[in-house]
Amino acid sequence: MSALLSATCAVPAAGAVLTAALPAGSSESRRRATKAVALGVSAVTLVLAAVVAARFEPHGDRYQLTESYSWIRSFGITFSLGVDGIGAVLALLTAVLVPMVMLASWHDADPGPAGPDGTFENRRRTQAFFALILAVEAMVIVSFYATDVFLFYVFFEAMLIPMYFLIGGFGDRAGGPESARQRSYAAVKFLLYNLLGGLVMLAAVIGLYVVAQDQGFGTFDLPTLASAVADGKLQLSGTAEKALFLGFFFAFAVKAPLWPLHTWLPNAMGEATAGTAVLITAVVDKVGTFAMLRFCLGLFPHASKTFAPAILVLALVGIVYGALLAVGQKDIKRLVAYASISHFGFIIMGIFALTSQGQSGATLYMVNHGLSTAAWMLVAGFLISRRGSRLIADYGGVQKVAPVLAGTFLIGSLATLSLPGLAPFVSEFLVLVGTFTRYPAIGIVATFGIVLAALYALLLYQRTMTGPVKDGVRTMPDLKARELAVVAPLVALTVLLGVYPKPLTDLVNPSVNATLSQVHETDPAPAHPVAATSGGEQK
Amino acid sequence: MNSLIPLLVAAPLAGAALLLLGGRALDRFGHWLATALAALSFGFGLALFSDLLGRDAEHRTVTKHLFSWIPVNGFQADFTFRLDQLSMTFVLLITGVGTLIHLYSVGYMAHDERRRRFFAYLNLFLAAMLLLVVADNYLLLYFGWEGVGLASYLLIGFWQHKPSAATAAKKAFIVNRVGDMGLSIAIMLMFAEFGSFAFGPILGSEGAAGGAHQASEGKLTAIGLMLLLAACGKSAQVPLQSWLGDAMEGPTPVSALIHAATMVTAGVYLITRSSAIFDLAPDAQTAVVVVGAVTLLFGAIVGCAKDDIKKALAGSTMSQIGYMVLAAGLGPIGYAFAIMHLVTHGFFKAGLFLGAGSVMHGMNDEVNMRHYGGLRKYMPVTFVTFGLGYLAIIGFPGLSGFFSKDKIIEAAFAKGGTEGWILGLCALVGAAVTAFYMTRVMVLTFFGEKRWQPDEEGNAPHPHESPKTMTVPMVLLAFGSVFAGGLFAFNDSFLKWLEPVTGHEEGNSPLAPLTVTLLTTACMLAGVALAYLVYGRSPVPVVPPVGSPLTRAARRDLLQDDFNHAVLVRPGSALTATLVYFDSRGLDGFVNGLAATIGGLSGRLRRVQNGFVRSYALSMFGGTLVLVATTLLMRSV
Amino acid sequence: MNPVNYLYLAALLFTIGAAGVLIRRNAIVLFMCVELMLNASNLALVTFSRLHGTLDGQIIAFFTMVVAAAEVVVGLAIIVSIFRTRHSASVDDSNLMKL
Amino acid sequence: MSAIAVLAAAGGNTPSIPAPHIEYGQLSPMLVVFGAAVAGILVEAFVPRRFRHWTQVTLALAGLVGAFVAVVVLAVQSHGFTRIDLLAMESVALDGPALFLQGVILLAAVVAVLTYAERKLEPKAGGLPADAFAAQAAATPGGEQERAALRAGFATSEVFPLTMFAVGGMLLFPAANDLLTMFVALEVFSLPLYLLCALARRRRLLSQEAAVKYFLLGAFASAFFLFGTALLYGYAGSVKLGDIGDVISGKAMTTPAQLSSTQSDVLVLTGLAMLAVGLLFKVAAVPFHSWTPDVYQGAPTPVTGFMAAATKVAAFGAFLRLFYVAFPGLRLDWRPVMWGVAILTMVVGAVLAVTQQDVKRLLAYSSIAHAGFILTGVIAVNKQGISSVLFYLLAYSFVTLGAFAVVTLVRDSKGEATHLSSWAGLGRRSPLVAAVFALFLLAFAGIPLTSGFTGKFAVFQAAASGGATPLVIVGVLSSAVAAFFYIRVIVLMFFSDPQPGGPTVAIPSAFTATAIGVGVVVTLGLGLLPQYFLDLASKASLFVR
Repeated sequence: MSALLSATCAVPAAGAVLTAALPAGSSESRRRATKAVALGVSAVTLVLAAVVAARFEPHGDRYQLTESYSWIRSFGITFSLGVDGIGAVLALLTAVLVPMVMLASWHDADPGPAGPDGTFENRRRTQAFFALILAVEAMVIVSFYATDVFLFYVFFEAMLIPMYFLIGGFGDRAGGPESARQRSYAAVKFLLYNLLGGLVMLAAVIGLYVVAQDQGFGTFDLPTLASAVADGKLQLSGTAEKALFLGFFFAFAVKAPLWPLHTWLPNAMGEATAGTAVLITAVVDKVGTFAMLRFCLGLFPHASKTFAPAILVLALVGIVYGALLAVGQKDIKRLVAYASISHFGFIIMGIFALTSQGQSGATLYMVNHGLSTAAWMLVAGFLISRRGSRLIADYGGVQKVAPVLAGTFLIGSLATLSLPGLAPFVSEFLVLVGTFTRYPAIGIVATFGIVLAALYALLLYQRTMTGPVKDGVRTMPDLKARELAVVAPLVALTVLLGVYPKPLTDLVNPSVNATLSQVHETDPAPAHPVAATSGGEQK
Repeated sequence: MNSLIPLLVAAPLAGAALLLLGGRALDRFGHWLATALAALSFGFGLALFSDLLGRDAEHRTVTKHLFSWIPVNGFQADFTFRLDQLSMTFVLLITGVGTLIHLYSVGYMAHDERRRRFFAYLNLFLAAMLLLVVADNYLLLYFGWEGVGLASYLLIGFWQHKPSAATAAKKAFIVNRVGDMGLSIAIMLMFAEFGSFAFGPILGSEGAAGGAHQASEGKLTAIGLMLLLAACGKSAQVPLQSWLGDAMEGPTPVSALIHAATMVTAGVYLITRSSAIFDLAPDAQTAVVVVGAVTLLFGAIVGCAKDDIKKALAGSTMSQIGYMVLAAGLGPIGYAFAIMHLVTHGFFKAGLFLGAGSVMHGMNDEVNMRHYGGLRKYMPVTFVTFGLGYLAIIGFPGLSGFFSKDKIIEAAFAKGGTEGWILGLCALVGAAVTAFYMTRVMVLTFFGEKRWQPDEEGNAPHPHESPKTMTVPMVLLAFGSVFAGGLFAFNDSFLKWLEPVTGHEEGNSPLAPLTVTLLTTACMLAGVALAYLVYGRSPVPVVPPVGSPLTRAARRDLLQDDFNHAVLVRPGSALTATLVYFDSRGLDGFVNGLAATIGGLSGRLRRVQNGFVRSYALSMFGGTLVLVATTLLMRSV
Repeated sequence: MNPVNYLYLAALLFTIGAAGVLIRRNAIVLFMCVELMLNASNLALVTFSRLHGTLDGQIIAFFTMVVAAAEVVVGLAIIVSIFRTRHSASVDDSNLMKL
Repeated sequence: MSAIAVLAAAGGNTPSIPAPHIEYGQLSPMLVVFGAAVAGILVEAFVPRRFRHWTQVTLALAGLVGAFVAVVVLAVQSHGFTRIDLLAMESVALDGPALFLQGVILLAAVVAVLTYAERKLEPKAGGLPADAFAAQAAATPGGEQERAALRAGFATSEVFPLTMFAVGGMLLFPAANDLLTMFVALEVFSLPLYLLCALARRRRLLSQEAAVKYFLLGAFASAFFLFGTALLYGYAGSVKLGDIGDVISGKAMTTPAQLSSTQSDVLVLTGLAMLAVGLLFKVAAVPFHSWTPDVYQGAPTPVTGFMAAATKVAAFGAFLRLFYVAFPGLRLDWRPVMWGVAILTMVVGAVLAVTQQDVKRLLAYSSIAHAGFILTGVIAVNKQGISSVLFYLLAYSFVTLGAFAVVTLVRDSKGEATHLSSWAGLGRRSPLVAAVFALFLLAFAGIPLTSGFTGKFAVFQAAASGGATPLVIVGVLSSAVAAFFYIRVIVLMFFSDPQPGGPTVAIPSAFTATAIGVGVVVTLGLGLLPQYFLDLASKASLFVR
């Protein structure tokens, strides 16, 4: 039993404690030390996560590198970890993004001016910020690795707290008291929405345990439960299964977020720092969609099938709705948020289309959306930090003064509208095809999303970057080395995974097929299959 | 030899990457590098061409598998290239004309500080277009397809500081996106139907029938229509034509590239490439010819009314592409001629645009033809080359346009039945109108009195001939526009070349070929004469006359934008506004309302806690009574 | 006479006491009403002791008296101290804390 | 007539009254505590004033720790687990729940006494350090006498013996095996609490008002309890819980002949209801909760903490015993009613807390809501129900103590600054204290990895397996509402700007620091590694009959 997974979770956790414990103080050197430590820890985590992904044998068992420690015997709860392809990939994504986020928000947590009554706003500000980020990373990674329903639930819930403090405690300082009010409103909204979801899920978790216990499965071990469900040893009555499914799904749908439970996201992403916003949309929210794949489908196959059409419709609404609202936004970050809502619609649609293309697409989508939105949002953050305003109207002609910034931003926009050659295209097309093969009508309507995506992405670019140079933009400096160091890898990855996603698909496909077989689903067969000439017969 | 195919794409792509990432260092010679790489790609093209010619006609399809792109169970998208006669033709056209345009741009963009980036985009454009035509499956084609869209976006909006340019670029991309939607739906349909979207299996290759034959006609029609939608987007066919005119915001070489070598030809390529599907779906074909015919006239009419030389040429492009689409819609009788016209058109339209560019170059970027006049004295080379291009496009006997267009009109009649008559007449009328507006352009620009005045700053333009880098390409293209047609037509060499891919049938034309030719020529001459009467004899007013309603409408591109605005834009923005309101008031309002309700409830319940010990006691007492009562009740029930 | 009637009497007394607690203002009186309730309970206990023919009830009654006495001590202490503060024994006067 | 016969019979064999047999060893926890309490009184009488404080503190702590040791020893001798038996003429039960809860009460008391002993927060009075209690309770607030008392640096060190008496009563309460003992225990721990409420050093008026309210309502409630006792005695002819249970389940038939069966039904059910009233009052369940906010607010904060923690533990212990030993047979009758009470308690507690402006009142309402959560566990009449409630009480009491201990630290010129507005920006001024308080609030809210979550999971899980799914749903929803106001406080502390001239956080002595520390450790410990205590609780979850 290798301790690789637990190590991967433990390193950031320990790092969080360490960072928090570092000596406080507003002196530059102290702060730099803190940041260095945090960054180092996240780097180590990245290495570990990469090792995990590398050690994972796609065609081996469903869950690998498994570990299990007794935790709360009374409730059959164990601290057991294990990865499948999906979990490995997503954990890796998290580990990749966190260092970027840290670099990007290097100065976001430097202590600001003294407060009204001379008190410095919390001299541990910097320590707190980076410690919280690491805490989030640790919790997210645990929930990607957890193979115990309860363990997952615990961290799924617990990660709200650090996120909550990140959102509420560290916004762009430009705003003043008003924006502070907005920010805490956003933080509370975030927490309450997700807490409600979590509590409903808690009821479902308890229900699951009780039902399973009555049938002699007093455990939360996912593989056990899933297989028991699969081969009918664990019989859930129709209504019970539906209720439990909804309980789980509700929580995930709030987190994901799925229309119409999305309204917390724009506030949260709008008010938080760009880094935090990325953390929310690119990392934390992925736990929700990931959980749909692993838990909803794994534990409640029949209910999943029953509700799939309804969920697809919601997802579809989300795609169009999010895109349309993105078009209508005046605030850059809120625009990105609504774009994400639209994208989450795609992800959820891919999951519940119950086809291998759909689900592989959805999984890739989680990764690609993470990368591309990170790039987009972070550059937007750099832009905003330069001008001190989130309003699109305050910008114009940036490409003239800061071409590199504009260029990277354009690439981000193109990735968002999923241009072929960039990673998001691969996943989006897979999702569309996967949906289409089972629900043609829904697939077609969803395709409208690509037009709307082009609309909001390019509108934003046009309004901010092109045209005559606005006052307040004239003296805008171009990207600094640090900022380039953040964006360049993301862009590179986006391009690479757009042209050669095979490594990912190889990791993901087997797990997806396993998931599908849990739901007793197979891809719909083509009407008139032809010999696919993949591999290209040479002449 | 196959391994050269990827290099076709790789060369310009590498150029683009180098120039974009290379930074200032490359400013000095970047443009030459780009041109060289384009030329290199052309060289590869020639090499491959000779290789193909070396093979016997039946085995001229070569594929090259690079790597598996998106493999998910049944869904297998590969990076596989395919070169056959059709794609070969395009490769040569794209790289050849493309190289010339690069060369031209060296001079044209000499004074633009962002020249390096411009050339990077040009290379990107070539790379994307090449990928489009050498792809072996529809998804890879889609890759190139959108790449073209991107490159056009970048180039049309190259002068981003001009809001109009930025808008035009965005418009082009988004309108194209609508088309792309069609393409992706088509691909999904194919995957759902055949479990594949590679050319070989579906369309069949080298005589072997593809899966298309098994599919139901309904499915094929659907696929065909979706492909047509895609084609409309890229080739600026009605109803997705609106972007083309605005695309003139880009630098002139870009217009040349878009209109002659790349972009707009993609639609025709797609339809011809998918011939196997269209042949089995007559309804789809009808749709295609209708679109072609309508656009043909639409573009021609618009071309007549424009005073902006580039816009006038844009209108002509639209209508010429209309010819090609029409031909492609005619099925096996038309495909070859569609492509043939496409190639010839590539030559003369490029020439015309470069000529126009050269004129603008000499006229301080003045585009209004009413401010030109009598330029033939000032820029002879431009005049000659432009003139040859003009003769070619109006189909003057002996020049390229003549052969290709004539064939198309013939084929249109050959469609047979009333349909054939209608199409044929449309084509004829189109020929006449083409002659009219092109003559108009010619006359307004090069003949008559000089009408240019000083601009706001008071510095009058000093018309002068353009530098060698610009004139040489024009000359070369002029040769093309003169001889290409004849070359192709010479004992149907071009037809034979393409036949293995597109197949060919002789239609049964109600009119003898000669009759058609005569009719065509007559129409052409009529058009020329009319134009001369209107513009050649009397001096041209600098301020355009009000003109007939039709003219006014045509000046506004036959109200296409007004239409889109009324039907799409305004309702759309209204919808978004409503949704934004709904999101904050509706959904959020509901949640906040819930919170408020709880708060209010709490506030009301608090009053019970009034601080009086006796009322507390009362609540206890009441509670006790209820408790006792209910307990007793539970027993009795 | 049927001893059950004593139970009804006890219930009646208890109710009177409770009612007194609810309607009287003076803390002392209010407290005496509580005592009344306790004594009602005592009566009931004794009666039941009679009905059952066991002594427990009566013993409990004694305990109750002791407890009541203790309560008086504490209660009066509190009431007196608050009376000295407010110069009033009305429980309605002391409602600083509410809502 | 017959009664006289009975008396005669009793008198007949008076010479030989058997001396009751008392198991002093197994009663030692209570005996130690009561002994310490009595000794405390003597200290008041004989020890010079300046030594009293320390003497009392030492004595109290010694007594409590001693008692706890006794409990542990008993447990180690596997009393209460395998050897459960009845003591002191079957009036006291020594079984798992009793022992477990006694342990919890004692620990809670230790922590509480630590907060009592705090003397660094209040400014010195008369040159002597002052604690949180009135200099001279009898003195009129603001009167000359009080000023004199302050100058003289008097201190009410009686609080320690009083508390010890209360603790003794609390130890007895959950262990009481007959209604009489239960009633006596109830009074024994209530009366000292009434007094303690009146002893706040600051805000004397509020303190006295709290006392009078608590006293009158408490007496009122205990009257109901007593009448219920009487009725059950009438029904079963005995006040021993076991006997009552037997009669109900029909094992024994001793209902007096004079009563018809319907009458006896009325007796038992009314009696049950009235006993319930007495206990629901103590656990602060709606609609018997109205005293809670006022008393919690008015009482000296250390006392509030003690009450909130220990009283609930004791009361729920008795509640469990009563309903699991005496009334399991009447499950069908009382369960629906208790459902109603539980739902009402959870919802009203949560909803009312939303608009509170005073920290102590806020915590009061939250304690009401928590009473509701615990009730859901009680209602699941099964083993899990017992163990989950035991665990919940353990977890809850320490969070509460910690929270109130923190409240004592946030002070301005007028003493503790309990109004929420003055807590704004606390996280900026003193992050550590704010963070600790946030931790306690999160535990209240039941966020995973805190003890609150484990407890909540336990009771809900028990309720669900007891077939009370609707209760779980309501519980979950009201937890969501509850979360709202806990979070409100956190927002206030961390995300809003401190007001100028707002309160400062006083640096406490080791006592309070320890108290808070213990609270934190237990909160996290029971959240991260609860297994041991869960085992303990489930091992202890067997009642003697």
